[in-house]
Amino acid sequence: MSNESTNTPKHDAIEQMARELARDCYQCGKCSAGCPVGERMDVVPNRLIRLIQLGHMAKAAAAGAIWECVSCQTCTARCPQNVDCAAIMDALREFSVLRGTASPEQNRTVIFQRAFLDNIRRYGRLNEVELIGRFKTKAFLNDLSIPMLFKDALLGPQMIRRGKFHLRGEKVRDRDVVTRIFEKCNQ
Amino acid sequence: MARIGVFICWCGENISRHVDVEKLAEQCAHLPGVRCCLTYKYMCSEPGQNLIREKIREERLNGMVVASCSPHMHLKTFRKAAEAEGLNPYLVEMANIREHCSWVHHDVKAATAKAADLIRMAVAKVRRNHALSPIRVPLTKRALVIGGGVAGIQAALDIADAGHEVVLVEREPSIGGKMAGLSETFPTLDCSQCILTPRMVEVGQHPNIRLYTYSDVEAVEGYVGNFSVTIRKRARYVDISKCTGCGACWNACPNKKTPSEFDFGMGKRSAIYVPFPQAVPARPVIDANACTMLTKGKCGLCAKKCAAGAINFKDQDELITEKVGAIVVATGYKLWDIGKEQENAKLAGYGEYGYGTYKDVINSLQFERLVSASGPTGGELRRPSDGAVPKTVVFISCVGSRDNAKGMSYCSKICCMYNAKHTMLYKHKVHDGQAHVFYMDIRAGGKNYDEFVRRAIEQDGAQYHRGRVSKITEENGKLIVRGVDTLAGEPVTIEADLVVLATAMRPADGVETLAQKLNVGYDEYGFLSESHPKLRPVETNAAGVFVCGACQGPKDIPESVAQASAAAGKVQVMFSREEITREPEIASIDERMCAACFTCVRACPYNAIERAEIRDRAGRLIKRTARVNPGLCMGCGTCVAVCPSKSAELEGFTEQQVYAMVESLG
Amino acid sequence: MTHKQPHPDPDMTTFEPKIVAYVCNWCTYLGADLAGTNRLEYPPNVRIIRLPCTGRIDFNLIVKAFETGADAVLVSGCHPGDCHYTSGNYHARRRWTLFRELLDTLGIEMDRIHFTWISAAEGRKWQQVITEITEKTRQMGPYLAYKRICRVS
Amino acid sequence: MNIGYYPGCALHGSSNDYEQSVRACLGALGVNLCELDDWICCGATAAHSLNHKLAVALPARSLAIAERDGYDDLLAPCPMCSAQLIKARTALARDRALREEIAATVELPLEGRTEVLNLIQIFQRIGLERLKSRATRSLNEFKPACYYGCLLVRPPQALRFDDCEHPTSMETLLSELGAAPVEWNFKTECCGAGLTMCNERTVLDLSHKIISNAAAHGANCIVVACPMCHVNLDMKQADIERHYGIRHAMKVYYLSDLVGMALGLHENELGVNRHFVSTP
Ligand SMILES: Cc1cc2nc3c(=O)[nH]c(=O)nc-3n(C[C@H](O)[C@H](O)[C@H](O)COP(=O)(O)OP(=O)(O)OC[C@H]3O[C@@H](n4cnc5c(N)ncnc54)[C@H](O)[C@@H]3O)c2cc1C
Ligand SMILES: Cc1cc2nc3c(=O)[nH]c(=O)nc-3n(C[C@H](O)[C@H](O)[C@H](O)COP(=O)(O)OP(=O)(O)OC[C@H]3O[C@@H](n4cnc5c(N)ncnc54)[C@H](O)[C@@H]3O)c2cc1C
Ligand code: SF4
Ligand code: SF4
Ligand code: SF4
Ligand code: SF4
Ligand code: SF4
Ligand code: SF4
Ligand code: SF4
Ligand code: SF4
Repeated sequence: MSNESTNTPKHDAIEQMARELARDCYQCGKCSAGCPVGERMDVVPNRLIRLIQLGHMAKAAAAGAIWECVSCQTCTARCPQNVDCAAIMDALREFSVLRGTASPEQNRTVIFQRAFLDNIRRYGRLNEVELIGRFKTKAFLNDLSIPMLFKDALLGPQMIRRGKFHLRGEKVRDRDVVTRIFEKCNQ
Repeated sequence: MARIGVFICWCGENISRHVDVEKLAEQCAHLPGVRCCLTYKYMCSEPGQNLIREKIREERLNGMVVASCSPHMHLKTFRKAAEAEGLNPYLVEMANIREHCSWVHHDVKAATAKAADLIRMAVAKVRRNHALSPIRVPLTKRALVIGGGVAGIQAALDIADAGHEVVLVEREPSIGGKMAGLSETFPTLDCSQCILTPRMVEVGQHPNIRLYTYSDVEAVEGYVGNFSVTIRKRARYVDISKCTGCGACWNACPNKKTPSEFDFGMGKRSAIYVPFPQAVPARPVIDANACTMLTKGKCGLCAKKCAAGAINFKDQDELITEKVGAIVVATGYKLWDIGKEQENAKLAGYGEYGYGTYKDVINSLQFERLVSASGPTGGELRRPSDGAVPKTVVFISCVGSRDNAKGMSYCSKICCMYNAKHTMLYKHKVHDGQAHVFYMDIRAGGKNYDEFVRRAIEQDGAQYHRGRVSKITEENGKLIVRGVDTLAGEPVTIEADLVVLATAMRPADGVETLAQKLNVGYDEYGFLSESHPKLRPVETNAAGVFVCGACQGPKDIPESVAQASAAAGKVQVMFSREEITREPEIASIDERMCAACFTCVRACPYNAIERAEIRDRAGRLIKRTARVNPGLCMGCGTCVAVCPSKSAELEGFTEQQVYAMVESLG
Repeated sequence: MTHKQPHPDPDMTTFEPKIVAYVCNWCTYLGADLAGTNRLEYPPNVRIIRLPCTGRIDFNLIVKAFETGADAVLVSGCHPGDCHYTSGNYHARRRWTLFRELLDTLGIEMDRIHFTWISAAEGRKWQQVITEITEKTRQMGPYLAYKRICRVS
Repeated sequence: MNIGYYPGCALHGSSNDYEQSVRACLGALGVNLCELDDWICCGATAAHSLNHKLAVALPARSLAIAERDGYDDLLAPCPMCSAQLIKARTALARDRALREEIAATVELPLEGRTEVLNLIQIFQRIGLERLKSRATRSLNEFKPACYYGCLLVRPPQALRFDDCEHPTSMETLLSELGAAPVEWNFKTECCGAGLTMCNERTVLDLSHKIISNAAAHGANCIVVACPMCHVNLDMKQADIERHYGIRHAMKVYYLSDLVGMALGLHENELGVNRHFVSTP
């Protein structure tokens, strides 16, 4: 377990954002009631939000539930208090990865998203082959899971047969501007 | 010549500790127009007042300033004293040297200097005061009650029993309101009809009550004590003075397919109908949209059957004017229809609950009808879709209430109670059934209320889940209710046969228009505003207009009735006098100067200014002008501030007076 | 800066600002009463003029106050929605936006005019507001510049 | 009719069968899709999750390009893209300071003028009457379950498209063309969308429930307007069947497939032959 005092400024920013997002929640539970994966969650969304309200960010981020969330926004759409519950889930995942409390398997969602963004930063558009390649290597290095590496390999040939794979991905012409946009947004 | 007396109070040590009163008196004695200036220990005490009266007499004062406490404390006292001595009370001013000076400034020099300024201002003002006399307006001792629900009924009966005439206007064909359709009522579970019907009959028979049903208030003119109200009596096509209520007509009517308003669409009625058997008046009305005689000129059966000859297909709306002195608004509430169609874009409706899509998702007033002995199922609980007896029923609280995202942010206050009631009534009817309630908090504040809810849980086995429901779907004739129990921390899915939504209580349709006619304020939801939530709960800011019942905010029957009696009490207080006196500190307009721009007409918050014409004897128009109606003006002074030609003036705060005060500081 | 001009009083530290407050009878006046009842001390520089409602306040009154030597003016009434006269204070606010420009073009120092809402229950707010305004005005110094405006216009 | 077209990465990647379908179908209706010059990726959920400014800036760049090139309407058939574009547009339209900041970031002037349309909206724009008049074949053999998923309707505050709980726009469209859409309950339940890569079990479970519910309500196919929904319901269907030991064989069409067929196009022209379920 890492302890709270090791928080970096980035942690604090995420925590603060999460608390801000969670502030108006009055614990009605509608988010948990409508969540398509609520049954599989160890800690249901409204409880995660309550933990954040109480300042137990690390505890909330340690829940397996945040990795079950499929970002479907049902919770956000129905919340009577306009709490953006899906965004809170994002924040918890990010927090968990930053703190290193996510298991290698759980890390994957965030690794995937980061690989995705990295991909766009370089090409301006998604290069699927490269993304999957990178993601799989990273995820593999992360959890050394062989099945993961080959799982979709079965689909690969089928996709190629259907003309669904472009081995050479697209790039935008003006890649410099993309790089600058990323730089400006990361300041 | 001004002959002003200045009376400076010590208030024991309250003033004299920080203000050098003697020095102050010396200074003030030399102010222009001041005739005498003296100090006393307790000016408001009897010897103090006597001192003042003595001076008024001796010095023949024509104005006076008391420098003591806040005018909100003792202005009335000193005005009375002056009046007793023959000095016009509006020639008395106060300088607040206690609350605004000695109590807040502890440096004697500075406090004394400020006190001197305050007195100087008051003297400058009082030199320009006018003698005024209270405005007396005559009073019509008749009351109008709008809305004949339980609140309107109670108010009408109280006022009528006190010996005053009452005009009761109800827009439905019968009085009774929502209560007439309820089954049994919390917290005692007595039958709603049994307690209400006798009261309705009393209204119908009371010699002091003139009842207009199927009628609307069209226009309101005049002011407190003297309202003139235009009532539109909608065409009923039945002459109720001839009709005996025999029922031959509605039994004969072939058009029996109209959804009954009284049963919230779950039962049917004929084109000529009484809304429910105990209606008052127990006289039918023809629904002009449903009657084929009126739409296509074919039928006329009812007229043939009517032995009394009461049916009149040529009936027309009728406008009637009634003069009243006071108005009680009791227009009640409606339940929010959360279906797809919403009257305003901000309200999104609740697609997730499938109300209006699934037949077995109903609202709580519909449930009342389904368990009512007089309801469409004769008191047997059968669900709308297939008439089956529901074995699992889910009640959902706070639907549209306490919902900032797409509903009302307020709590509807009564639904926690009737949800508990509904689970009990359900269990009493379906012994092997299971009731579930989804709730966020249980709000059961009131005498015997929480005990009532506990009984529903402990004796009648209602299963309460703390949490909201997210979505309802229908699968094989079952309603799949996806909720949560936040206390257990788990989603809960219930397969229900019937779902009852406790939707938000909202003010009755059209209340805003009515409020505008009456000049009564309302909140963002349309609930009428009382003058003061604690101290003037049944008065409004429009003089002579009172509110009671659920039109002012969500309320149950006991509260509605209590408030109705309170409103009736206020009306009686008003009617206990022969005329109304009002403060004379109101606006007037110099009609010679008025440029007739009517800026003031638009600015006046009380619509107290009217457009008038000045004509010569031959009737030729000389000029137009604005004119203040002294019965309506509340003396806010807005007109004075907006008038570009400086023609408006406010007694007590005239331009001269206010300018003199400012200038005295220079 | 205009208020750096020499002041008749050689010792600037003894400058006592003169503040005129136009307040409504039903909210702010009572708020000030409450400050008194609770013995909340504040600087003695303010002179209250009681009016029925802020709706009564004609903005010539503000100009008038400066003319008679005020260094700052406060206008205070009921909170929006709380007006004793339903909407008088809305009118005051609406007019204020118009007058603001007018006063501005006249060259009146806008930060000498203060607007606030103080209810009958806000004795402490009254104390704070008066203390702040007095302090601020003290720092700004006497409103000598106004005299010049009068001469020019 | 010329209209700005934002394909997005998916339609230029593994969901190019969707692009084929959209192009063929709209082409048959005389709509000329003008692909936005040098558009960039909308950032999808990744940007939304990880970097709020980026989540606005990436779609804003493409919006600015559309504006520069004078498109009043921009079709984005992928709901992920359209949602990102619409959210960015709304945020920009509301807040001038943000608009200026983002314009500087994306290095193009920007007002947030261009309106973004999803696939259903383009058909609505064309008009039911016109569609019907062009149709040469009735869709009466189809009993589709119209599946909207998450991104077409959520969050409703931002998208303002159809009733977010009971959307009916696809049903209206298809029943006009002769199909008999079924009433069912999973129209807006999530299929797992972008989680395919990371949490496969969840995706299989959710998609399985959706297909089962469609079948239980008598559907003989599912209609989608989203590349990700198609991946999960079509490409993954074999996995689902294997995992649950059940045979679904539920065809999954893009909305443009069915409309295209009504217009008389052949399945192969629309790329239906490249789906997984239809060609075992
Ligand atoms: C499901 C349900 C169950 C309930 N059960 C209980 C219970 O068990 N016990 C309890 O104490 N309370 C109960 N209540 C609350 C009760 O219904 C209300 O407290 C009560 O009816 C309020 O009475 P009212 O006269 O103010 O309003 P209403 O009953 O609404 O009466 C208003 C009347 O004014 C008329 N009207 C409206 N506008 C106009 C107009 N412009 N001109 C003329 N007439 C007009 C209407 O037609 C109506 O007749 C329940 C409420 C609900 C929804
Ligand atoms: C902590 C607290 C906070 C509250 N805050 C609020 C609030 O913010 N807002 C609000 O609306 N309400 C509030 N209330 C409720 C409020 O105090 C009561 O509603 C209100 O005071 C009730 O008034 P009353 O006249 O009925 O009773 P009381 O105030 O109790 O007055 C009864 C009077 O009768 C006298 N008396 C008693 N017996 C006899 C006798 N036999 N003979 C002669 N005289 C007798 C008593 O001495 C007393 O003066 C609060 C209550 C509490 C406890
Ligand atoms: S739905 Fe909203 S208010 Fe209710 S528990 Fe979830 S986040 Fe909180
Ligand atoms: S966004 Fe995540 S937490 Fe919210 S309802 Fe969807 S799966 Fe559940
Ligand atoms: S008049 Fe006012 S100040 Fe004077 S003794 Fe009475 S209470 Fe005190
Ligand atoms: S038949 Fe005639 S008398 Fe009898 S209820 Fe009908 S209208 Fe009245
Ligand atoms: S005339 Fe009209 S109300 Fe009378 S019986 Fe015929 S349909 Fe019914
Ligand atoms: S009374 Fe109960 S059910 Fe009704 S709104 Fe209030 S808390 Fe909800
Ligand atoms: S604002 Fe003045 S001039 Fe205009 S109508 Fe009213 S009183 Fe007359
Ligand atoms: S003083 Fe106020 S209420 Fe009276 S007429 Fe003028 S604006 Fe109207």
